[in-house]
Amino acid sequence: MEHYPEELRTPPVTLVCIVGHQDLHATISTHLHSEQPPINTLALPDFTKISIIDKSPKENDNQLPSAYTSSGIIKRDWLLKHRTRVPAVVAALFDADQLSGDPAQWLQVCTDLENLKAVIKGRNIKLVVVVVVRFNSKDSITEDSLASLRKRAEVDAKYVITFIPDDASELNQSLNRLGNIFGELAVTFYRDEGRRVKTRLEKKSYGSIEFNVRYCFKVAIYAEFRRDWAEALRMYEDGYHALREMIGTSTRLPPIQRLVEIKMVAEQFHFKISTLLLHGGKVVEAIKWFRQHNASYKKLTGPTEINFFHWEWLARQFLVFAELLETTNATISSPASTVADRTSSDWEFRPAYYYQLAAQYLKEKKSCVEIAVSMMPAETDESCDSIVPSLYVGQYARLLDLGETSVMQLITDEDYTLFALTEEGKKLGDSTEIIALLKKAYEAYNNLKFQRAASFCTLLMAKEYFLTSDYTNSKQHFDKLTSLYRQEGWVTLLWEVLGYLRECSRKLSSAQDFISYSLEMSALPISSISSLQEMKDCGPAGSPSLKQVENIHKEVFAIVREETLNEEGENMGGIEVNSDHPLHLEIDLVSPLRVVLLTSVAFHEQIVKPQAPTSITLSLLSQLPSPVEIDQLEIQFNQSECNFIIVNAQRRESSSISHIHPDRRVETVPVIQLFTNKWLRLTYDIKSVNSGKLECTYVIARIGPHFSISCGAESPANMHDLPLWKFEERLEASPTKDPAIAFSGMKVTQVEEPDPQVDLILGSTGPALVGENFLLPVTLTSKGHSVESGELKINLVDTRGVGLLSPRETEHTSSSDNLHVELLGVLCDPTQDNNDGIRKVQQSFGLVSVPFLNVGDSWSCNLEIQWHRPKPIMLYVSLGYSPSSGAPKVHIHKSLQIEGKTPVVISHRLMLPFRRDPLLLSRLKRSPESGQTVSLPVNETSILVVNATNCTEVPLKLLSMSISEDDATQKNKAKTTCTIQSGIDNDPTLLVPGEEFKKVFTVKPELNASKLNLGSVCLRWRRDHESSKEVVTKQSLPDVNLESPPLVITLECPPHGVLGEPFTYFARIHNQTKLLQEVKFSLSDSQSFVLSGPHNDTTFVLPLSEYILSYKLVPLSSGSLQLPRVTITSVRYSAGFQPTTAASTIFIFPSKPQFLSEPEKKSIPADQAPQQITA
Amino acid sequence: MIVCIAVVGHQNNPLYIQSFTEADDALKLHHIVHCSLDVVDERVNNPKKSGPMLNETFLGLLYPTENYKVYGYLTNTKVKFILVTTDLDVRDADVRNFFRRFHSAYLDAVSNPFHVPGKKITSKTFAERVSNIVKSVSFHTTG
Amino acid sequence: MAPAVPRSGDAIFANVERVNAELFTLTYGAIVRQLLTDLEEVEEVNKQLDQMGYNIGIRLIDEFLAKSNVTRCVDFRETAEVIAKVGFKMFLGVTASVTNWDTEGTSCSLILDDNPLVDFVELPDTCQGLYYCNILSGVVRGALEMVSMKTEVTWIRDMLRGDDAFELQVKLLKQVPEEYPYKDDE
Amino acid sequence: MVREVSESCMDSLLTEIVSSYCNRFYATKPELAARRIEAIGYQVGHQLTERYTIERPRFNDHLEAIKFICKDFWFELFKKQIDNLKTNHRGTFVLQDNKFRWLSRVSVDPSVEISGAAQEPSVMSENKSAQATGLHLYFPCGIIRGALSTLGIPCAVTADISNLPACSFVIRIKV
Repeated sequence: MEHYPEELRTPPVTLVCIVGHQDLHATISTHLHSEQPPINTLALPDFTKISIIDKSPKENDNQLPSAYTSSGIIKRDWLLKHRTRVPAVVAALFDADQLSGDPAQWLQVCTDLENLKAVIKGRNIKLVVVVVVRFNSKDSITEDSLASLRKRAEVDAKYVITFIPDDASELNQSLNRLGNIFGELAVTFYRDEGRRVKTRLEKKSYGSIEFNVRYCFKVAIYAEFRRDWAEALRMYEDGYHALREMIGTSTRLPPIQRLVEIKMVAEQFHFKISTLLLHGGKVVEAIKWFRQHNASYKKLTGPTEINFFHWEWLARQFLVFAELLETTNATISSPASTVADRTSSDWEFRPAYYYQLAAQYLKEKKSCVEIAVSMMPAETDESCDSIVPSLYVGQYARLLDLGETSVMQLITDEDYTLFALTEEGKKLGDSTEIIALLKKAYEAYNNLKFQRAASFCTLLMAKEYFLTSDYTNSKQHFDKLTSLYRQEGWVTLLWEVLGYLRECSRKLSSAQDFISYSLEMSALPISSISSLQEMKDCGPAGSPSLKQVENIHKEVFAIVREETLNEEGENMGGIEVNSDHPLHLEIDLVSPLRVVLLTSVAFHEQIVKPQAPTSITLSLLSQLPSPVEIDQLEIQFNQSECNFIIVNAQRRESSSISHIHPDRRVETVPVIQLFTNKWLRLTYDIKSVNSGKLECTYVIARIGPHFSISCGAESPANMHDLPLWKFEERLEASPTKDPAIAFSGMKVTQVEEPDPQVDLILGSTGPALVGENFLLPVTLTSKGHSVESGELKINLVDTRGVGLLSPRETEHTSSSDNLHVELLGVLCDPTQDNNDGIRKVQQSFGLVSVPFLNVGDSWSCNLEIQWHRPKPIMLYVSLGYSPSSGAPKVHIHKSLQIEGKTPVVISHRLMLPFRRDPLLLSRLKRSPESGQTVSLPVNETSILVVNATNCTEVPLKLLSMSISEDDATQKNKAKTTCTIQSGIDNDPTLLVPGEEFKKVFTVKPELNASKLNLGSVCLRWRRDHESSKEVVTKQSLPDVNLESPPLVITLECPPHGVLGEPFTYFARIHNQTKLLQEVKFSLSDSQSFVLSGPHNDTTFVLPLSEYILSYKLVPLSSGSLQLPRVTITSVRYSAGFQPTTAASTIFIFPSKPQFLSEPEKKSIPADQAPQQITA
Repeated sequence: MIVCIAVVGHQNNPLYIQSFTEADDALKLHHIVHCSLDVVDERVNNPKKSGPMLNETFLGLLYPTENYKVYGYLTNTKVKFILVTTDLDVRDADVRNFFRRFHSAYLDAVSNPFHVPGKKITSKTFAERVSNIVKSVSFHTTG
Repeated sequence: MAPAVPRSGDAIFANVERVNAELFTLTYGAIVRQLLTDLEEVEEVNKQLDQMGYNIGIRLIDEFLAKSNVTRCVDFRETAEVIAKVGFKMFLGVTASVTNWDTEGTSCSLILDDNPLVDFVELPDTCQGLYYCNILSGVVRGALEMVSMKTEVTWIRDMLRGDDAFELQVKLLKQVPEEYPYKDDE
Repeated sequence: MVREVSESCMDSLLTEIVSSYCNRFYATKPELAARRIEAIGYQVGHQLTERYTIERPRFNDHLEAIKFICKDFWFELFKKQIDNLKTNHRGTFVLQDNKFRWLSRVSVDPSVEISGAAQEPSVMSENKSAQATGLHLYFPCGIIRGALSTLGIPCAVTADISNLPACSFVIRIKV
């Protein structure tokens, strides 16, 4: 819009004029300006200046008779004049003093008024008289003085006002008063003016159609002054249409200039109209109007030599309208309206659309200018220098200098054209402007998320840059486009863009880009579009066709092969690939060049043995239009030892061979050539050295001495997800023949670790025995491998997988004694065990380093394990080593289950003294079967028998058995409660499996405590061979109750009798209490004896004394006989009891025997004759 | 007269595009078709804007260029048909009718077993059929 | 057992369960395309199609005999007629005509003007040499073999290759009536 | 008048696809065979959908599309509609056909085994019919997937035949 003069762009503002009393001007004008609607002020310091608003100067040069200048549609400066020099109202300011008092001054006032009236009369400008008075003297002004003033000024009373500057409130009032009067008068002024012109229109009293138009314009402007938009709009439209009429009819000017003038005027009308419509929110109407405006002028291009003007004009129409749309926020128009009439689509509501077209027409103009200039006569006579814009809008004339006055002389179309063209020449190129417009459009589209339209603008910009050979910018813009076109598969569009990019990179001589773009282009699926007819202006690359594609292909490979091209040799500009400029392209999964070279690599096996050869299939595919020959392929793996090179026999000489690593594996094939969309499949064996992942990373194709493409290897399995052509109808064969590999083949395989060649032997000797340090020999013998940095891992695991601590025990801290099984240590043979580097041993885990072993060597160690409870466990031993230094580790695992058994079972028995039966009340009360928790009589010597049974399969040597007091009891007994004596310590005895060993102890409780702890049996034993160490097995004995028996019976009789010989038999009843005990006793008869003595009776036994029953017995038969049984019943305790049968048996010899005491002793079995030593 | 007709796939990729005009503006037509996709997207993505004709396959006028009018049609299977014509005032009915016929031609083309779903339509029969349809229709409004 | 007269193909077709032909046509088309991508070689595809047809033929014959009341097909000439008029009709809903008998009556042509298999089909240039309908020849061969007629079936004309009709030449190689497996099927 | 062919043509074709793919071409790789059969179904589904949705306003949401599959689409194929449609409203739909035609024929058809055995000796011979049934189902699954993705709804489809002859297809829409 800045093309238009200010006065046209903005709605007109009322102009008033104040004269005299300069000091107040500032205040007044600022006030007026802030009025609503604002009023501009033309301030004249004093009355001498009023001539400025006088008609005269221009009027009279109108008077000057000049046929040509008279005619024109709209005066260039008319509007400006009315906004700056022709006030609607003039206010004359006088000081009150001038009125009253000095007549000279009054006279002055009158003359001033006269002059003023004279000036404004012609224009019927309204007049206001302002009297300025001081606040204090405001009453000094007399009615009649004002009246006389009014008469002088010939204005009615209300237009004579007083103005009081020196009091705030008064000043305000005065200003407002002034403002209102101005406003009122201005409206009337403009109305009258408007009406005046309008009547002429209505009376059709205008000479030519030009006047018609002009009058419409004026009326409209006056209406605008009054803010009567409707009226204004109406008049503008009338004018516009009238103007359109003229095109055919008017003959006033030479055709070109006439057209130019009309367009210029039409432009102004149009601008006014659209502005009014848009500001009135009538967007749809505005657009309809614009469409029609555009339609009615579009065709009027005028003759070719000048038609660039037309295009420029048209472009401006679009640009201005776009700007108007943009400024009126009404652009987001109601959707209803857009859909309602299908004839106008949403697009027409978008400034972007107009910007874009503006650019398009400007481009049009540009090309026209170029043509016109080319046709312009070389020598430009300076005549057109004197040509200037004339008085009228859109007219030009030659300024003839006639001495004192100068004359506007009409010019010929030729002159005009020449002039216009030279003007063009002075202007700077349109390109920048075009690009600016496109940029605007681009941004507008972007905001609407119209990415494609935006891209189109980008394309146009890029092309413009290209034309102005700003290749850097051009390339940069084109580059933005490729991704969209690729992604959406618009091959034709991509083709055009790439074509430009290719040229740009050529111009910028960037080989890298040039080659890449060329390759991509030549690999484009042209076939799918070549069905279309030949297309023109597809950019530098020409129409996409197979031939074209092949040419590009040829050119590229000529360059990389460093051949000299025959005819198109020169057009490949500065692009060269050679030793100074080698070129290396990378192609990955997402690269657009994937179609140029696609490599798929598949191992035939997912898992391979090291050193064992496996097959790898390498498939290459190219979409390039013509066959591509590759000099050599370099296949790279993550394990670089596996890298190898495939050489094309045809191209041996190619220098690229030279820089092959000498010890590289090199395969040669007769020829490596890729045909369009045909897989080239090569299969090779490959050996991996190291275990672990083996992955093919890159395949590098060398073409020509200094060009290579390195292509990320792909797995066939993953290629289904990334088809080469998303949208193209192309048969896509699978990279390998074998469907399985095609479906699941991978470019990576797993290399296992080599088989171990070392024996690991766990020697196991039967079950382990609880308590002993069980030694388990581990032997490893190296066959085939030497063992380096070997490491032995030992692990004890519960057979049921559970840990070695039983859950109950785990809570209290796992001290070794609640650990069932424990790895005590690893005993290595000191002779071999040179390095003792790592040796970690925990309760169930051990780690031992193994010294270096040569092939054939062997090494062994013993695991020392101890069982605390009988339990089967699993022993895992694993050896990790590397066959040679640096080589990856190899692992062997062995495991063995070992049973832990209890070696001996220990049991015991307690017995009372012989033929002496204490009355133990507890025993009576208790039920017989639970007689086990024994109770012992205090101060009586009883007997403890302990037996140990060997329950293993091996003989055990029993070293000793003893009873030790538990440290527990040690504590809680101050003085000994009992003495335990053992028999003679027997020398070690050998127990065969299952055999039982007995030992007898006597126990004599002394103190009367209720309980007695007997301590624990302690057995020292070892396996029956010297090497094995002795083991101590402890087993604590159960506690026994103690009680002092009230009564004790002792039977006394000789050790034996002889048949028929009498002997005496006493039964002593001791009363150990301090009470008198009543005792019943009875004696049962016996067949084997005749006896004399009391049978049964009741008697009293005195405290702490004894009562003796004595009998005389005569044996009647021989052998071991039961003595007559005595039964005692204590009345107090109502407890009867008998001596044990054992106690009351006697042996009767048939006749008196003869023997020594020695054998006699022997003859008695151990259990009946306790070895007894009484303290 | 119809100057260009295009079938555009799910990812806004051209499945078929044919212009019926002297060669030199074929590419321009491709650009026009491509840009028109913006409007289709807009229409479909914010239905409120497209109001009543929400699910209708016929999308109506997409956008006017200086010398063309571009119409759109969106099948239930998200395939777009774009029509570019030089006739500046056209009855919707005629365009609808054209699209209907074009659609059935398209159907038989994609029913060809050798047509891969979502890929370009290369069938010659289709091409012939389309050009026949195009020849047969005329959008000249009778006043 | 009285030799029942063969029922007319139309009658049978009217009574059998039928499905939308589009489904059938498209399915077959999809198979052919898939075979082309999997087997790559056109020749191989022809072979497999024929094989599939054969397998189908040896199964369909039962249904055919059951529904059509054709008890024994001793005479090749008659058999050909039955296939053309009844067989094609009851399965594909179209009839073929039998022509081009050679003198000794061991070879003839089945001619199909209408063939549901090829609706919508247009052979791409890459598939020249493909016998799109090869499954049909297989079916005929298989079916005839089950009624102990060893035949050789070849395509003479193919509309997809621009001919005006589909012509299937059936050549009788040998016939073994003794081995006729379907003695009496009550 | 819509063109028709005998149903046994269709059945034989299906049986044959399965047996040739899992007995002849990919005998040792059922998963490959399955993939191919599914692909065949996919194309059919795609093409049928293009045909059956002509002259029909566009679907607003997934549910509408699924309903179309259950009603019109299914009817075109099987002369019956899906019997039961369930959804978790989070992109998973279960379409149950109480008597799925293609299974009712297939699973009882003994010739599957026969032809299978004829083609190649005793590879994966056991529960062949079960396997054949399974492979048959890849075809309809493919059809459904093809149909939906043609309607712009990418998804995964599986079949469940735990209670024959009913068969339910589970559609999981990819978000």
